[in-house]
Amino acid sequence: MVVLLDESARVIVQGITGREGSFHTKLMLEYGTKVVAGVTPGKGGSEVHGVPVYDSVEEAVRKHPEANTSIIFVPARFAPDAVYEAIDAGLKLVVVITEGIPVHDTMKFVNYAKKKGTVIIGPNCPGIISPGKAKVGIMPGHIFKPGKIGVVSRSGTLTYEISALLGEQGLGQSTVIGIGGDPIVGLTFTEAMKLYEEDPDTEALVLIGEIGGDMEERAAEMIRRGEFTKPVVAYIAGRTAPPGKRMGHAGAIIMMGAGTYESKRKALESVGVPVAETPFDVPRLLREQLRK
Amino acid sequence: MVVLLDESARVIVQGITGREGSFHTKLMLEYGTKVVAGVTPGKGGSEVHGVPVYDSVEEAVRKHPEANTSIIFVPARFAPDAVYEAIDAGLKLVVVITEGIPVHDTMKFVNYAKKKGTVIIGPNCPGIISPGKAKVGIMPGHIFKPGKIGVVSRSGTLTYEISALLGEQGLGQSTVIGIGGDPIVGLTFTEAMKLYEEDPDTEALVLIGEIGGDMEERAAEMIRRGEFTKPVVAYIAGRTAPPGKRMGHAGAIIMMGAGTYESKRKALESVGVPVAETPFDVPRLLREQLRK
Amino acid sequence: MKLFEFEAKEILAARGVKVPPSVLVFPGDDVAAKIREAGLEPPLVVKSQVLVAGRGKAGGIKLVKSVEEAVRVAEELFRKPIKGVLPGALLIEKAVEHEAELYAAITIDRSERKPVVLASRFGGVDIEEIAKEKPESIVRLHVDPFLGLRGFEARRVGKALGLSGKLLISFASFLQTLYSIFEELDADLVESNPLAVVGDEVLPLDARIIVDDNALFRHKEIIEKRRVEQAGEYTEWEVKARQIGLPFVELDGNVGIIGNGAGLTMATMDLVYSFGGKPANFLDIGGGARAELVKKAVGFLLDFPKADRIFMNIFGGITRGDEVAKGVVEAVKEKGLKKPLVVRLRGTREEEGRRILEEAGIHAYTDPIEAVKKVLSL
Amino acid sequence: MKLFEFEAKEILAARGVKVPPSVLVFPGDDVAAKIREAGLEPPLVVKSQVLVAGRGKAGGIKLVKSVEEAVRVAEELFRKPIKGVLPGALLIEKAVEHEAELYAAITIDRSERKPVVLASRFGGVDIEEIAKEKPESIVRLHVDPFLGLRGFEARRVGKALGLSGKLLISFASFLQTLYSIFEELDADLVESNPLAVVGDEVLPLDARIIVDDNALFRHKEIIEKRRVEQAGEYTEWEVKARQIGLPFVELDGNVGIIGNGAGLTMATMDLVYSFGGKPANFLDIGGGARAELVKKAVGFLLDFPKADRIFMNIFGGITRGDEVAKGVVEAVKEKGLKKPLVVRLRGTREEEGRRILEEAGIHAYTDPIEAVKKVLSL
Repeated sequence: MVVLLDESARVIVQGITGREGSFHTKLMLEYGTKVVAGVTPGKGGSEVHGVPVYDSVEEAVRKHPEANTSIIFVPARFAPDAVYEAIDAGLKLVVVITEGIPVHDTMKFVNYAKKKGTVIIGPNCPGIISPGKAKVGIMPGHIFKPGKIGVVSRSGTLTYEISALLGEQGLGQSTVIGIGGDPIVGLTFTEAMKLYEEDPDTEALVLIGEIGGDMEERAAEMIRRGEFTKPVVAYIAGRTAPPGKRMGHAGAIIMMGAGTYESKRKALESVGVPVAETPFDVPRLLREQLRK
Repeated sequence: MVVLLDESARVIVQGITGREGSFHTKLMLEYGTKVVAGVTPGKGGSEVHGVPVYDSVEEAVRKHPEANTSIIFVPARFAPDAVYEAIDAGLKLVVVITEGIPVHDTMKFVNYAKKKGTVIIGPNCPGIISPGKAKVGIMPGHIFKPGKIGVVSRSGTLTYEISALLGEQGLGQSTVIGIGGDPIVGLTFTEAMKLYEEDPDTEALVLIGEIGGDMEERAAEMIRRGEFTKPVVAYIAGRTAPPGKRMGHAGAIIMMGAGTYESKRKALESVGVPVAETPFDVPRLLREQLRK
Repeated sequence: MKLFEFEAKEILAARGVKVPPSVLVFPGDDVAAKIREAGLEPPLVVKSQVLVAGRGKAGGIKLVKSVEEAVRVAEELFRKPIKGVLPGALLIEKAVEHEAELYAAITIDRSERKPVVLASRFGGVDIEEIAKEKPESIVRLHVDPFLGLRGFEARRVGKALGLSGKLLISFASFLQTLYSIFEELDADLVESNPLAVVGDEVLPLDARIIVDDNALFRHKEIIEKRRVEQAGEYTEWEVKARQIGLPFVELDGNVGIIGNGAGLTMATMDLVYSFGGKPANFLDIGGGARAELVKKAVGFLLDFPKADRIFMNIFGGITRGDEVAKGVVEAVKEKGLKKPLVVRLRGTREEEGRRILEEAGIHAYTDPIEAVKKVLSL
Repeated sequence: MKLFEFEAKEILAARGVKVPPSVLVFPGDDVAAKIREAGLEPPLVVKSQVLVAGRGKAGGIKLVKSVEEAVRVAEELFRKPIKGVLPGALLIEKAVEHEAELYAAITIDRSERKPVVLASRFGGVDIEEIAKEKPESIVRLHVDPFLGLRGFEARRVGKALGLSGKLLISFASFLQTLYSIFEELDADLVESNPLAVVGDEVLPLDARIIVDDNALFRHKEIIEKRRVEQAGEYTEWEVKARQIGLPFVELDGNVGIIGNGAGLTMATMDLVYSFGGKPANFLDIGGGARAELVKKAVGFLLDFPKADRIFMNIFGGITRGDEVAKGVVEAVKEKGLKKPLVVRLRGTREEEGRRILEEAGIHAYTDPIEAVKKVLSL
């Protein structure tokens, strides 16, 4: 077993006829992911890379009742609607790649998904990959190697960087989740950790955090309460970012005094989680943890 | 047992310091209703007719944990908030006297109440009375006599008129509910009928309808399905109201061809419910039904 | 509050909906000049701006082939009452060629207690007939009032009508605009019928909005913006009644009716009718009326020429019999007993009220049947 | 997008909130005349309209006792940069006597994924200090985003602050207005600090609104209405970067930084720092950047005087190495290699990128540690 995603995923691509949607459908198919249908309202009846396109998720699910997962490439203004559509159609995992969704919209659909029992990954995220099994996302598949390390990350490129380093040193991955860089995301560190804790195929976890918010502090708290028991190594980006300045996306604003680098590092180290100085120290620290 | 209301009611009056709220608190107390607390935001600490006043329902319930019912006299602009407050404080019966609440607001709080398991009576209604037991409303108490007849009505004054006639002819009432004249009400005919069906102290039911909407048609449908089995007599006001004209309140607009006098009368008569020509024929028809 | 067609279309246009090019003309306007200024080329449609149903069938909408004809028809329509009401303005609109006529509306489903979208492929004709004859052709979709009408739901309605491609998107986006108006304006009804199909797009040929009167305090801008006064919705005496705050509806008969509570007032009309009389009006003094209001209402009916007699039916709950009686006596004192007045009085402070009336020489009945027989015998 | 104090107060006033009487003055205005026209009597407060935090402590707010003093202070403040930025306007406001200073804000709780109301009886000073020292004095209330902040919830917050009577109602109604702004404007933050208590009412002495940049497409009116340009928020080079669409933040060091993705770019800054260097900026070319954007970014840093060297760190996922390399080569061709440039390149089309760079005489590292050591040794 792996976390959230394995060979049983049957995927609907929402926004499949767009540039990004079509391109990544091809890459997902090449990786071996079972993409069963695409949706673009008003373009029902066409095909993209051999995948049939429908006007609605409802219709796609009716024709492909095995569908259980959705990935969304719909532009920001229409993406919230696409998320509601996927939830109401009964899909249990929805990966939202779209960047630039207003945070009030995200807040609402994430609350709605929770009520309906759907897991949202993202928005503004690279997606999820269980190397060798399936990829529902936009990450370059070849970087990732199958193995026993879970990776959960707030940053896209750092995920690639660190996963590549891990792979080169023989530390393949069970499931890698880029949870997204927006202030509100569907799946948080602690929610992902609950899943990794239960996953027999994950032996240890790499947490890739950022300044801002308090997800890292909450992860530490979860470890303190004994609810996550596997070895963890963390890296937190933004140590040298000045407070109060926007670092490219809203996920990195420091507000109300919480979420500083120091606060996160202290919280994690106090529960025995080593925090890497640079991304390049992660594999070494992880080996040390695994040796214990 | 009686429907929804008996001696165990412990009532909070929301808007108790207003003219109407204070006046009817006095009348309810005189009738024997156990009014345990009043609420008017900003006037906590005072007293009205010996009833302590609080700033919030939450506080009132904390001080009087036996409270289970609320009656709302708050002006229309603030009444929806008062309803949410009562629901969130865990009260199970909320009677909304207030007239003039925007129907979109009512639609929302009625849906919310349903989710939370609170029964709303009203808005724009005279309330509920179980003669001789308790009165949570603004109806003149002396008109009603204890007995075995249930009365459920969309009209205030017609309720008084018909209940008085019934009482004079020895047909006392178990519980009389004025469900309110607005297009959307918290408790409909069929919902009330479900309660009367289960109530061993109700032998027969008087339905007082009006043109507009399809509550009377739905009541007939319920009888057809065998879900209401007690004798019923109906009166429907508005036989001579011209279609498309507003008859005083929105509850009497005829829309989309549904809800005419003829449609309602036909539906009820087709399931054996006699429809009185005038309110004054109701007692006679009811006696005939009871004799069968 | 019902909005005029031109007001509804202005609201749609402000939200980015394309509507047919048009110009609004008032009595006394140079119609030909207005049409030219607006750059409108015939054929045109001249539409009486009244708020009564069935305007088209009653001759309030005319297709014209030239500006001259438009001028002639405009003059005619300004003088033509539609179901008793004269228009305060006419909307002159470009006649648009179109392939089909749909129906689309958002209203409130009272039973489900939710907003409902209603749509049909057979717009343009009497939708109520269609609803009766082919109920399956009306698509209904209920909306969660806390979520609003989501895009995929609007598209689901369009699909159910058999639309596809760009037309599907255009229709769905139009429905969402209707819904946003429904929600933002606290509407009882937002409707377009017919909603034309022109190529890949929908275009509202007519539009209706009814705003919940109880919510008008949140929408003062609608009242402030109104350019056409009461005209177009109410008869002369209804306008007078509204000006003094009385909920009065004019009817065809001769028996003036006053009651307390809408239900009892309607029942009183029904009672008159079932004994062979015809009500001249509906007038509800509501719950808890004071003498001042009663005086106003009785005085109004004493003046109202269609009523040759008055039947007043009061069952006091929160309304007090003495207050009612005082109001009646004052009205009669001021206006004189110009026409027969029969009062039936019961309920709270019944005896005091009866005494006040009798002192002024007015008999008050207890039994409504006796009272109605009396009023019809006069 | 951060709104200026005066913009935030205009928004509050438009929703019926009482704010202190004031006048906005621009450079070159006759300040004394403006104060007189507005009918403002001293004492007054002159406030620099900049969008940096801690404006008061940095000397951007001055109390004055006369119009003459106001004129003098205004001249001074127009020339005084606050944390590096000059104001585009000053707000001159009536100084209001008050009994207490509260704190009130609505923002988003990322962890709970819900709106949260924050309030305190100890406004006016640094609320972050209060939050640390007396966390129990901060009242928090989470709001259901589908229901909004209901009146009784707002009053619950007021009660928790110890308010009662009319002041409780005034505070609660103010909170609901803040929430309606939060919701309607898609705000990240709506705040008043201090929120003064004057008799039975609250009065916002300061106000802040931050609108979600991603939602600006829904709020074009905010941008259209803006009377004070970029000034007041960004440094000279940040303004330049924004004009050409680069997400650039100026910092204090000398090492120019370019990365792809915010996380990797921050990590690159951290790497420079941990090897003893100091970043001159943050510049993220994002995911999937094309050659054109890369050229723009590299060209910008070549011009940016604070950067005496450039460290570019790229790990290509959807970003392609060849596109990056082409952009770098074009920028260098256009601007000349005015300062040392070290590139680290990995990921998609790494080899092609490396070849293009080498052909142009630029060495591309694989190992970031080696690269950072190199750039700091120059």
